Order: sequence, then structure tokens, then C-alpha cells
Amino acid sequence: MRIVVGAFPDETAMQAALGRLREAGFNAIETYGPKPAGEGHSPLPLVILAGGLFGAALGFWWQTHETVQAYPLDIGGRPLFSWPAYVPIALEIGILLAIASGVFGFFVVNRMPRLWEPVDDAPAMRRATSDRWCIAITTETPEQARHALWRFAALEVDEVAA
Amino acid sequence: MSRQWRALDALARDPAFVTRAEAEFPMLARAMAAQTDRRGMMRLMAAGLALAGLTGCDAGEQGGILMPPVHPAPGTVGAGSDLFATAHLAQGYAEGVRLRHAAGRPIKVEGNPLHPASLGGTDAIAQAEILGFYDPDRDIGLRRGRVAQAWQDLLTAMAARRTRAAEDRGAGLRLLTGRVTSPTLARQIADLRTTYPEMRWHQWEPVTRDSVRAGALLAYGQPVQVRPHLAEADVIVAFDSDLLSSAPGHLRFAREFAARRNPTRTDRMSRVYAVEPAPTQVGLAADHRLIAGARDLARLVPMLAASVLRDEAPADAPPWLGAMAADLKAARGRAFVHAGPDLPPESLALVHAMNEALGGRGTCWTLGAPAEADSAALGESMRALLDDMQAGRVHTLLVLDANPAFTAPGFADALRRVEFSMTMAVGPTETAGATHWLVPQRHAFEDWSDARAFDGTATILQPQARPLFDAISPHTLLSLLAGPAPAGSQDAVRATWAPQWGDAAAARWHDALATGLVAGTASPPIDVRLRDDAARAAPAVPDQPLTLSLRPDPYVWDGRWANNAWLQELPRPTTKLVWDNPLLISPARARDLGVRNGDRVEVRRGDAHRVLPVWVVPGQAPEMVIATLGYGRQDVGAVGSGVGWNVYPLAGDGPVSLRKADGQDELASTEHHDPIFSDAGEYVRHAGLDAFEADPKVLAREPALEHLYRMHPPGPAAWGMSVDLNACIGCNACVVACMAENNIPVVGKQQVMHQREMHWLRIDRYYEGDPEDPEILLQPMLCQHCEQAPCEIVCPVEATMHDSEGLNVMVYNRCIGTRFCSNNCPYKVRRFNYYGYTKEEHRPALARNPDVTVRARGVMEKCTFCLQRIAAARIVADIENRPVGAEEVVTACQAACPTQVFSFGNMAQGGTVVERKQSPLSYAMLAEQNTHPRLTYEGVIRNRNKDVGA
Amino acid sequence: MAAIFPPEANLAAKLVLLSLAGAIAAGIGWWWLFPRTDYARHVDWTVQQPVPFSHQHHVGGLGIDCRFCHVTVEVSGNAGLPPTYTCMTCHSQIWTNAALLAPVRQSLADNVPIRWHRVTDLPDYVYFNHAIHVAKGVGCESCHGAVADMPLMRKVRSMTMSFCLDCHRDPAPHLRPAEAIFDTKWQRTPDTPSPATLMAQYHVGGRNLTECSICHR
Amino acid sequence: MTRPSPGDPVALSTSNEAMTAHVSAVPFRAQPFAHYWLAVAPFGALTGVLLGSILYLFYAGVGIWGIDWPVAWGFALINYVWWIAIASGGTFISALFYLTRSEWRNAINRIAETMTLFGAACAGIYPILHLGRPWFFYWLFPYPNTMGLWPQFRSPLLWDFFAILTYVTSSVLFWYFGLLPDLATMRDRATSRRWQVFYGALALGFRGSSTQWRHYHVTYGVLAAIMAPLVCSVHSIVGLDFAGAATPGWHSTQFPPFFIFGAFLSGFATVLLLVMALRRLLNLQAWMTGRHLDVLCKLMLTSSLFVGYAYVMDGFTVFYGGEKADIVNYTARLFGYYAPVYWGAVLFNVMLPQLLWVRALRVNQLLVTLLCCGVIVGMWFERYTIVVISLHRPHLPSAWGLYHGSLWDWLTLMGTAGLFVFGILLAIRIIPAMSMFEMRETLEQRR
Repeated sequence: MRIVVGAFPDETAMQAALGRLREAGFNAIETYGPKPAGEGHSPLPLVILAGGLFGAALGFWWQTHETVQAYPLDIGGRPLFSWPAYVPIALEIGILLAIASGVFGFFVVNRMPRLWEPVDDAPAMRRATSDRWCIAITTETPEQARHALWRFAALEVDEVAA
Repeated sequence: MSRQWRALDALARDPAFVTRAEAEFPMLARAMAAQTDRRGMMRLMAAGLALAGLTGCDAGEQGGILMPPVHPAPGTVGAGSDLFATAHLAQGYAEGVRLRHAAGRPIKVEGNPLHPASLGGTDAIAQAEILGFYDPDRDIGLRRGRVAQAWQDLLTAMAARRTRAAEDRGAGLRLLTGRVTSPTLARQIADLRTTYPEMRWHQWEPVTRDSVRAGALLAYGQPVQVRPHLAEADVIVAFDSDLLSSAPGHLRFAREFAARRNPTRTDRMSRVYAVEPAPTQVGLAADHRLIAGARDLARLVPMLAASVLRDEAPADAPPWLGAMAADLKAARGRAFVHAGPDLPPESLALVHAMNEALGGRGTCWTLGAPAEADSAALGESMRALLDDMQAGRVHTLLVLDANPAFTAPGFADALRRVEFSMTMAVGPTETAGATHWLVPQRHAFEDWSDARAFDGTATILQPQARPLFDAISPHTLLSLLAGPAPAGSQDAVRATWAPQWGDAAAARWHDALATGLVAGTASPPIDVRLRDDAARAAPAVPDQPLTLSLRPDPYVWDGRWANNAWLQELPRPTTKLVWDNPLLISPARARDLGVRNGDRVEVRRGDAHRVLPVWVVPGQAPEMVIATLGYGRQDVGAVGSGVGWNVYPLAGDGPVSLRKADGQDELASTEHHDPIFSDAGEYVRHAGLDAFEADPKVLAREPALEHLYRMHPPGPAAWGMSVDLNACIGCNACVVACMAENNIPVVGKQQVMHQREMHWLRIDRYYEGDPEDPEILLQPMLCQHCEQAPCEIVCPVEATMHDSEGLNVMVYNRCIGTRFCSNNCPYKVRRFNYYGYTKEEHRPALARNPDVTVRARGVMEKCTFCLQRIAAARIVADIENRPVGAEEVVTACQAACPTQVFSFGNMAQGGTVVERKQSPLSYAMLAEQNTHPRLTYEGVIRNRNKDVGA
Repeated sequence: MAAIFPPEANLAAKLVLLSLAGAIAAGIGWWWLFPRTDYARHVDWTVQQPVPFSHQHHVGGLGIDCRFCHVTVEVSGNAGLPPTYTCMTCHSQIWTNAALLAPVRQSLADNVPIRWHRVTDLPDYVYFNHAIHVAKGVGCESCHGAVADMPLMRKVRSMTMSFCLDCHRDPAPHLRPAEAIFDTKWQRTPDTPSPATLMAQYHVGGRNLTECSICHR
Repeated sequence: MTRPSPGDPVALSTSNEAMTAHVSAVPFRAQPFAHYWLAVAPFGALTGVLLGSILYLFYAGVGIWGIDWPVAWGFALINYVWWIAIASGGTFISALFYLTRSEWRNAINRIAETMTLFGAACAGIYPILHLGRPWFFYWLFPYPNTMGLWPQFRSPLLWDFFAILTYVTSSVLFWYFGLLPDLATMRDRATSRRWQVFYGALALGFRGSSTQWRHYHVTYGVLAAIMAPLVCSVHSIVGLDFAGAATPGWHSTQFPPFFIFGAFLSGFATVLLLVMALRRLLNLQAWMTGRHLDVLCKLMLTSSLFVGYAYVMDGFTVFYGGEKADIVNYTARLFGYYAPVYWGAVLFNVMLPQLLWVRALRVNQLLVTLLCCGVIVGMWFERYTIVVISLHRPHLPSAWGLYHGSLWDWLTLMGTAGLFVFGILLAIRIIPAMSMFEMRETLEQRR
């Protein structure tokens, strides 16, 4: 298995090439670029929602438990279960867990930290975070891939071991 | 301050002291010669070190030392507290007290209900005396010059003096004492006189009360003493009166006075007129406070006399005088006139004449023989001594319990002409420094002696503890003047009483100690006719436009309590000043001089002059300038030395001049707000008696709205308090009592100026109306124990919360010091330990109340309704399986109060509190805050005479 | 031009992060756990005393009642330690020359108290009262352990606030019949009155014992 | 560079590469700008002062501060509220205006967020310092302990504790998350091994693969949508620290929004200051144009109007409510001993910012700088008004008093100011001062 990486000057060029590569029957393709590319589905919003709800629920229950069961005390003659007072903390804990689950969820989904990937050996990749758009094709037949990339006007094509 | 306690703290660690204290402890009335249980005490002295540095950490820290006594303690049980009677001496007169012992050592002064001069109440000074007892500065030791001496040296020295005195039959031997009421001391002196016929005994008190004595002489030809029974008086006229503040017996008078001040509890409310140059405690409680300077008084008294005695209507009399006279005459038989010691004898004679004419004798006042062993004019007595000393007629001078070098100008010089002088004092004094010999005297709480109350009732003082420091009794010292064999104080006292008691001696001695008084020693009313010319006495009207009056400080007095930090930091009744004695002047004079509080002025009388800061006192007569005695002591100890300014040199009667001087002094007062209000009634509700009779609910406001979720704490008891503002005379006894009971630290002048005083209980003072003549209102302010407490809901760590008995509880060791509770307290009754005040005091643990946690730095604290007392009662009750009684628990403030302002109790069991709370005058502070306090006030009703303006 | 990181870096990075998290968790865990350890609470520590007094011998062996020495336990807040005099009531007769007892004789002779070291200590802001506990049927053993088996006195309970709370929340199981209070070996037997009965007998339950004001002042 | 004008485009059209090169070059330089270390030194020193005063505080106790009996809260609370308000400005810009898709936001959100971080840090110190026994601060956290005790959840202070906890943590995470792509860029542009490893480790292997971007884009959006309400909730709760009490001057239902308004104002002012400074120091004028100044000025103007409204309502409710203590308290605020402080707040926060109605003035950097400083001081005055002036006139006149900050109060305040700038200076030394990946989108749209 080899990985062939082609670099393009801008996003449009890359997109064009991408389409035609697919037609040409290359499937195992990943693209790289210096700015957010394309919308699409992600499970993370759900993760965040779950985290938030869990946090809020936990926070509220925790407070209730401690004031009602764990050590009930007469505080300023207020009822033991003073639920309105529990809302702020429940909210804050909810938000905390939501954001944490968002960020860490992102790392999990992308299996980060991944300091090394095969494509990194391709010199072209080093500009993929600045001003190049790269296409990485994982294939048994690197030659065809290179030709294809050259044909679709890649500025530069590297081949590295998968 | 901080240095002060080191000595004693070290002492607590010193085994020698431990054994000494261990060997004998309070002599019990119940079990004669028995020792109390000392286990607890030893524990405390050891734990003390840990305790002093108490912090909130919860790591059950190990390693306390336990020192059980060597011998058991028959006849006593437990380390529980007990009360032992003795007396506190105020200007020589006895005030009966009982000392509360916890864990085997005295920790708190309580009143003695059986004692005529106490009736269970105490004053601030008596309360603070316990601190004086543990004052390490008392450790002065026997000295000659600066050199420490052995007791043997004293014996030899006294032997020499005896021979010397024998030579001239005592002509050169002089004895100088304070006012003496002690039968034993009197007996010893009498004995000395037989040995040395020529010997002379002088007495000296800087606050002489000579004028009172002279007044009595003018009126009756003998130094009789008027004994008011204020509960019987319907109309009281008080001219610059000390009746409720410092007159001998003032605690009793205050109690009787208060009995007629609350219209809901007396069928006829008394009417009180106070005519005075500056607010006195009578004035604070009076229905009419009329301002009059010394000159006015010298005119007014004869005028009133004229209209009372001869039904004249003096032409230039002020409008109110007629009404006042009419009132007095209307109340014939139940009217009483009183004049203070600062008035001239003639005025006092006239007052006697008026009282006779008003026919109250026998009902609202009686005459009695003076309680002093030898009633003398102290001023003359001192003058005579000074002359003799100057003339070199004195070779041996013995000073007992007096500090003339500080209080009698000229004494120090005269002393140089004396061959041998000796001072006996409880602590360092200027005189002790000036005389050749200094003999340490035992504190009244650690010695046997006796003393008489204002009415002659004798009390036998019993030691409450083994002497803390090496000292002897005055009785022993005098015995050394008589003969070679030193007499023990107990023997001396017994020798006085045993003969009178004969066979019953043992039993009567026992009773005397148990009850705190010797039954049947009160001197009976004496029947003596008023001299005819009394009514014609005519006081001279001083012609100076400015009168400088030197008055004793209410708490430091003539300076003898100057080393007592509690008294130093006790806010003065009206000025609320602490740690200082500025010159008190009226707003008008301040305006003339162009001075404000703290600005310096120069007072000059003859060639004596002082530069003092001023303090403006609303309601003071513009003519009067008042300087406070007792400050500026140089040699009194770590606390009092160098505090304030010595004004004794200003004494005399020459003309006085006053001018603005440069500079300012920072003065500490615990009232920081701008003084005058138009509506102090918002806080201290008050109304006239007529309004009250028209509508008893005159002080009631619309009730607080029910809370959204009101929770009535259900529980085995319901603690509540009611404070009767009609009875409060602002004496501050409650404040000191609170400090003593609850280990409240003093913080020092700087911190007070920084508004960090720690008093749990304070007495708020409000001026209402005209700055020159304001209505002065007082209000004891302490934790209100709100059922809907704002402080509790804002504490993030549950350091303050409610218990089921309705107490607002503060758990010091849980507190992390956010101070939010204090911010949210509408009454601002919470105090915060900004520094480790308790630690800085270096007060040894053994001087503290072992039942109250000592608070650490960074912790909030406040009144707990004396939780430790409640807990004690609760435990006893639970052991006996019964509810705590309605009045089983008495708080420290309540116990100390001479006028019974406070009533406290378990409302679940009914009792006085419940009754008082049902009084129509009862109201809750800031009710609109909906805090539902467990503490309520009874508003002030003034019995005004509508014929008197203002 | 090669990649910045070698392949191993992936694993390394993950390990580093994990161990970091682990370390923090461990730290907190220790901080949380330590105060609960017997070590921190000095449980089962035997304190060096001037005289190696054996409760085992005096109580277990000779069967001397607790109150013979701790006289005030029923009437006062603190149980009280015996004065030297009490020791000497017997030891002036027996073991009169025992070297072990020299400090006791010394104390009596010089009139200097013996300095015992505190074994079961509470912070100074906790006001424990022996009398009420004894009166309400709490046995010595509940806090002091089986003293009768201790050659040398040692602390047996953690004495944490939660230790006190356990009992104050639900006293019933800790109560025992009056006659068993000073018996450190007592065990509940079938014919012991039920906890509920004891609660009623001692009138416990009238007040909420978990209120702060019960122990703190 | 030409003088900025409100008409400037949101960014001069420059190539990705040029922008990236310019921005990413900064950290690789020994000094981000000339005399950098000279600028750092004094603020580092101030940070030292902060440490010193904190150590002394723990040794001696809060008694070294000016706080007293009636005024039991002083500088600690004032500074806390002040800093947290400043901090929030960053979150508003990076989160709120992300949601509104305001293109001008991209250039400055990095600065804004970094400021948030250090502002929050400064704020976070105070609640602990102000405790009488700070070593027990952890009792605020509900963990099962040997005492069997829990925190008291009805106390606004506890809500506050959690609010700060959440806000600081979230801000750090959000900031770091937004930094990821740029860290990757830095990694790939780094030439020295040291920098490569450093940024590489921080980037955690972000490569800009389409998958990563997909998740990233979505997540960032959602996080922003949470951060915006979070910052509002934080300020409402800070407001409740006061409004939750029955104290005159505090007991007001409008405090939560009032505090948010204040946060807007001081936040924008501080961001504006930093933007003006950094665009010069780091030559970012091409991407932080007059347009940005103009927008920020408008925001400041708007929020100052909010604040003005709140001031008016303050007075209105007092007299409308008609409770005596409140009226006394408010009168003291207007005419009492501390009146200058209050009127200072009014002047700086409400009156002076009105100058910004004038278009030309909005890009007059000198004037704007002065206005911003004015607002920052003014907001401190406002906190002083709320804390001190309210407390010095409680219900009972017997407890009336005064308050003055002590030397240590001032040193601590200076110290945190030092820490704030010191932190930001260090930050721009190692992270890109502008969000490069977001700028690329902006530049895209310009083209």
C-alpha cells in the first residue's frame, strides 16, 4: 500500500480534481486544507447536548440530596428543598460538562492526539496548513494515482509508504 | 496590650505556680476549708496553650497534658461552675458580688441578689474586676526603691519603724488610706491609736464627695446620709445627679428607679426631671432633661427651694421651674429631690430642706449614718497631711490603697520631706514609685477582709483563689505596725467579728460567707431634725463665664482601673469614646472656638495648663467644659500607662481660660455616624405617656407581611428575649458582662478607630432633634436571632444556621470568613476577627471561660444568647427528663443588668419574656425586613409634664 | 523531508496525557483519603505515659469499676482523672516499692501532679459532655473501646465529626441498659431490650441531635 | 500605513500566504516587537508585587486591608467584579459575534480571548484572597468530608464559586480549541526542531483533514453558542452576589442585567485598547483596520447607553420602592462622602463615551484610547460605588461608617494589573496574535 499526495494551489482546483479522481475510481481519498472545509454531519452536537443535560441533572440532584437527605439544616427558615436556589449551580455544571464533552469529544472522534500519520512524510503536506490544498490517495497502484494527479494539475505530487 | 498577658501565660506553664495554685483553692462557704475539684482547672491550664492558638483545623490534634490533683476534693463535685460570694469595693463601699467558678477557678462576676447594694445587679467596673484579678502587671513584688526585698527585710524595717514611732508616741507616724468602710481595718487602726496616741490617720479619695458631707452637716449638723427609695417616688428632681451612676448604692437606686419607668408594669409611672450641665445616667432616662451649667444650678436650686418652701415665684425663673415646683408639691410625700456631689454644700442643704418640706421622709427616702468607719472631709484630711509633710512633722508615712502622687497635686514634692514612706498597692502606681517601700497587696478576690455597703451592711470578703502573685494583706501589714507578730488576714477578720457573735460565731461566719453579708449590720434610719437655717442656705453664684468641671471617668474612675483593657475599651455612655479623655464641650462653644472633634484646645487655670483634644457633646451646657479624671497615668501597667491626658493639675477654683491650639488628635469612638437625627424614633420608638394612655398601641406599626415560606423552628424549647428600653440607663454593665462571659477580645484604640471593635452587645445611642438639647435615646443592640435570618442564607459553608430552639447558631470552626453574613445583617451585630485578636491579647487560657470557644483569626462571631449557659441547662434538664424551665437560663447581660432591662427565657414554658412580648410597647427592630426576630424591644414612654416646654 | 514526529510519538503522547491525568487523580485521592486513615486519626496509637497504667489489669483483672477513678463521669462534663491520692489508697498497701510506681509516690511526696498524656482528644471547639451520654445509655466502650483488654490505653475510634454524627443521627443501636454502661465487654443478647425500648426508656429522640448547637458553642 | 477610517474594508486584500507568513513569523522572532523585553520587565515586576502582597496577606490576615465593620467587603470584591467584567468582553466578541457571523470579528477574536483568559485569572484570585481563612476555600466544594458537612447551596457566593469555576475552565478550553488549527500551521512552518516539537505537541496532530475540519466546524459553532449564554449567566450570578442580599443599595432586581451591561462596556473598552496597541506593535494594520476600531467604538457607545439606563433605573427604583434605608443610602451615593466616586463613574461610563456619536472621533486613536482608559477607570468606580458606598450606610445609623483602601489593597490591585499585561505580552510571544485560519475565510470573501 502506498499513499500518493498531490498539492493544489487553492480549494476550487482541489475540488475539481477531487471529483474527477472519484470518477477515475479512486475511493480511499482524504483531503487536507488550511481552512474549514465543507459542512457535513457530526455526532458531536449530540455528545455536547448529552454532556450538558447530564451535568445539569447531576448538579441538581447533588444539591437536592445534600440539603434534603445528607444533612438537613434549617437555613434562614427556608424549606429544605429550595429548588430555585439550585438552578444556577445546576446550569453552570451543565455548561461546564457540555463544553468539556465538546472539546474532548472532538479529540476522541478524531482519535487525537495523533502526532504522526503516514501522510506526514509527504513534503507537500507541510503547506497544507498554510496555503496548499492536498489530496491523499491510498492505493495499491501508486503510478496511476500519480498520473491522475499530474493530469488534474497538481502542483506537486509525493508518494509515501502507507 | 499584647505584652500584657505574657507573664501570666508563662506562669501557667510554671510548675511552681501550678503546685501553688494546686495546693489550695477557693474557700467554700459550704465545705469549710475544703478544696474544690481542680481537675478541670489543670486541664485548662494545659489546654490553654493549645486553646490560645486555637484554629479551625479538624485534625483531632493530640498531646494535651492532663494534671489531676494530688489530693481529692471532698465536698465538691465535678468541674461544673459554682458561685461564691464576696464583695467588690467601689470607692471603699461594698457592692455584693458572687464569683462564678468554672473548672475550679473564678471566671465571671455576678451580682448578689441578697446584698442591698447589688440586688443581683452589678456595674461595669465590678464586671471587669475579674480581668484585673488576672492582670499580670499586679506582679510587682516587695521592693525598696527599685530593689527587690525579702519578706524578712520588711519585718526588720517595720520593727525599726515601731521603735521610731514609739519614741514620739506616733506623732510622726501617719497613715494614709482611701475611704475605709472595713470594720477590721478600722479596728486595727483604732488599736494602733492606742499604741501610738499621737498617730494620725488621713483618708483620701480624689473624688471626695466632701460637698455632700458638708451639705448634710449644714442641714442636719451631722454627716448623715440620704437613702432614697425611688420605687416610692412619684416625682423625682435630680440636679446634676450621680444617683444612678456612681453614688454609693447606685445599683439599688437604679433598680428601684426602673421599677416605676414602664407604664405597662407600674400603675403609676414616675416623672423624672433632670437638671444638669451634661448628660448623666439619670438624664438619659429622665422625662425632662433640662440643661443648666454650674452657674444656672447655683441660681436654680434656691429658686426651686423658694417656690417649694415658701411658695414664692421667683421673677427671673425659667418657665419650667414653676411647673416643676407645682409637680413636686402636688406629689407631696412622694416627691424626692436629689443633687449631685458637684453642687456646692449650700445647694445640697437646700435640697435637704426641700425634701423635708415635701414630706417624703420615711416613704421615699430615709436618713442613715454614714457607712465609712470614720466619716471625714477628705479634702481637708489631705491638706492637713500635706502641710505636716511640708513642715517635716512626718517621719513615717504608710499609704494604703491610695495614689496621691497621681491624684493629689503637691504630694510628690511633700513626700521628699518624709524620712520613711511605704506604699501598699495591688498593682504599680505613681505613689508606689515615689515612696521608699512598695509592698504588694493582695487583690480583693484573693484575700480575707470585710467592708460595708452604703447602708452599713457588712460583707466578709473571702478569697476566691490562692494568690496569683506573692503579696500580703493590708491587715497583715497593719499588724506589723502594731507588733512583731504578723497577723493573717483571716484571723484579723475573725477577730473583728467573733466577739460580736459570741457562741454563734462559727454558724454566723458560715452564713456570712454563704450569703455574702453579715445579717443585721445595716444601720437603721436615724431620726434627726433639720436645722432651721438650712432653708436659708445661699450658694454663691460663680461669676466666671466658663466653668471647668473635673469629673471622674465613668469606668476608669479616678484612674485606679486604668490598666483594665475591658474598661478602657468600653464605650462611654453618651460619647461612646474609648481609650481617651478629651475635653467635653457643647456644640455652641465648639462653634465659637471653631473646633471639631479631635481639634486641640489649651485649657489654662492659674499656671496649670493642658493642651487637650475636644469632643463635642450635644446636650451639654455651653458654659461648662468637662475634663475627665483618671487618664494620663504613667505607671499603671502595660495597658493603661500613657493613655490619655492627666488633668488633675487643672484642679482648683481659679478662673479658667480656653483657646484653640494647633493640631489634632485621633480619638476613637464606637459611634461613627453624624450624630443628629430627626427621626431616631424609627429605631428607638418613643412617645409621651399621654399618647400611650390615649392609645396603648401608639408605638405599634403595621405588622410584617407573612413570609413566602415561613418556617417556625419546632423544638423542645423556644428561646426569646425582650429588652425594655424604658429601663436602660446606658451603664454598660451588660457589655462587659458579655465580654467576660464570651471571651470577647479587646482590639485596642487603633483597631477601634478602624471600626473593628468586637463587642457582641453594644448600646446604640441616638440624638434626636436640636443639637444643643437633643432627645437622647439608648438601645442595647445584639443578635436578634431572626427566625428568617438573612445571614444564614448567604453563608456558603453552613457556618451559621438555625437550631430547632430558635437560636441563630454560629459555628466558628466552620467559618471561612466570607463576611457576607455581616453585610447581610440589617442590625450589624456580627463581628469579624480581622486579626488574631484573641491571640494578640496573650490572655492565659485559665482566665477565660472554658465553656466558650476561643475564636481564631478570620472568623465571624456574634451573640449566641449565651449558648453555653443554655447547653448546660439543657443537659441537666435532659438528665432529669424534663423540659428546660421558662427562666432556668439567665444570659450574662441579663444577670448583670441593674435595672432588669433584659428578660430572657424559654417561651415554650411561658414566663416573663412571653408577658413582656405581649406588652403593647413591644416591637421588633426593622420589622419591615421580615426577619421575625426572637428579640423584641419595649419602646420608650416619656412621662412628660405638658406645662414644661420642650 | 520527513515527518516531524516518529510513529511512536502517537503512543507516547497518549501515555503522557493519561499518566498526567492519573497523577492528578491520585493526588486528589490521597488528599481525600488521608484524613480518614487511622494513621491521621492516631487510632490504635499507644501513648507513652509516666506510669504504664494497665486498664486490663485494674478493670479486666481486678474488676475495679470505671467510676472508682473517673468519679465525675456521671455528674459532670469531663469524666475526671483520679488524684494521686486515689492511686495511693491501694498502692500504699501493695506494690509499695514497685519501681514502676515511683512517679506516683513521688507525686504524693512532692505534691506535684502526675503529667498524664491525653489519649482520646477532641478539638477545643467540641464540647463533649460525659454525664449526658452516660445518663442516656451510651456505654464507655462506644467511644473508648474495650478498655478492659488494654494493657496500655490507646485510642480506638477515629473521633471524626462523622463518627459522632453516626450515633447522633441514629442513637438507638448504640444504647445499652443502664447496668451495662460501664461494662466494656457487654454484648447485645436476645433478652436485651430492643433499641426502640431503650430509646423510650432514656427519653432519647426529644431533640434533633445533629444540630450544630448540640456540640459547638 | 494610511490613517484608519471607518470606511476601511474589513481587511486589505492580501494573499493567504502573505497573511500567514506575517502572523506566524512573530513567535519565531526573538522579540515580537522592538524593545519587547523592556516592556515585559515592569509588568513582570508588578506580578512580583502581587505575589509578595499575597504572601503577606496569608501571613498577617485580611486585617491588612481597609475593610472594617460596616464595609466588610472592599477592594477584593471590587477588583473581582471589575476583572471578571473585563474578561467577559473577550467572550462576547469571540462567541457572540461568531454566531452573528460578523466578519470583522475574525481578526480580533484571538486577542479578545487571550485577554479573557488573563482577565479571568486576575478575577479568579480575589474570591480566595478575600476569605478570612483562605486555606479552607475548598470547603466551598461539595465533596464528602470527615465532617459530614456540605456547602450551603442557597448562598449566591456558592453559585458564584461554580460560575467562576465553569467560566475559567470553559474559556481555557474554548481558547485552546480555537487555537488548534493555528498551532498546526505553526508546527508546519516552524524551522527549528524545538518549535516544531513544541507546536506539534500542542497541535495534538491536527492536520486539517476534511474529517477533522468537519467535526471542528460543527463543534466550534456549538461551543460558541454555549459560551455566549455562559458569560451572561456568569455576570448575572456575580450580580446576584449583591442582589441576593437584603443590604440597601444591593437589594435590586435589575442587578443581573446591570452587571452584564457593565461587562459589555469594560470588556469592549479593554479589547479596543489591546487591538489599537497590538495592531501597531505587530503591524497588523492590514487586517485590523479602521473598520474594526469603528465597530468596537460603536459597541462601546451602545453599551455605555445600556449602563446609563441602568444608572437611571437604579435611582428610579429606589424612590419608587420608597424604602427609607434605600433612599438614605442612595442620597449618600449622590451627595455623600463618596459622591465624587459615583459621579466619576457616571462621567466616564456614560457621558464621555457619547463623544463616539461623532464618526470622525471613532477613529481618532488618541481620543479613543483616552476614552477606553476612562471607561476602565469608570467601571472600577462603579464597582466601588456598588460595594463600598452601599455598605457604608446600612439600615442602622449606629453602624454607619467609612472605608479607605489600605496600601496593601492598592498593591494587590496594581499587582493584578501587572499580571494581566504580563500574561498577554507572554502570550503573543508564543501564539499567533490573530486567528489565521479564520482570517483565511475572511480574505476569501474579500477576493
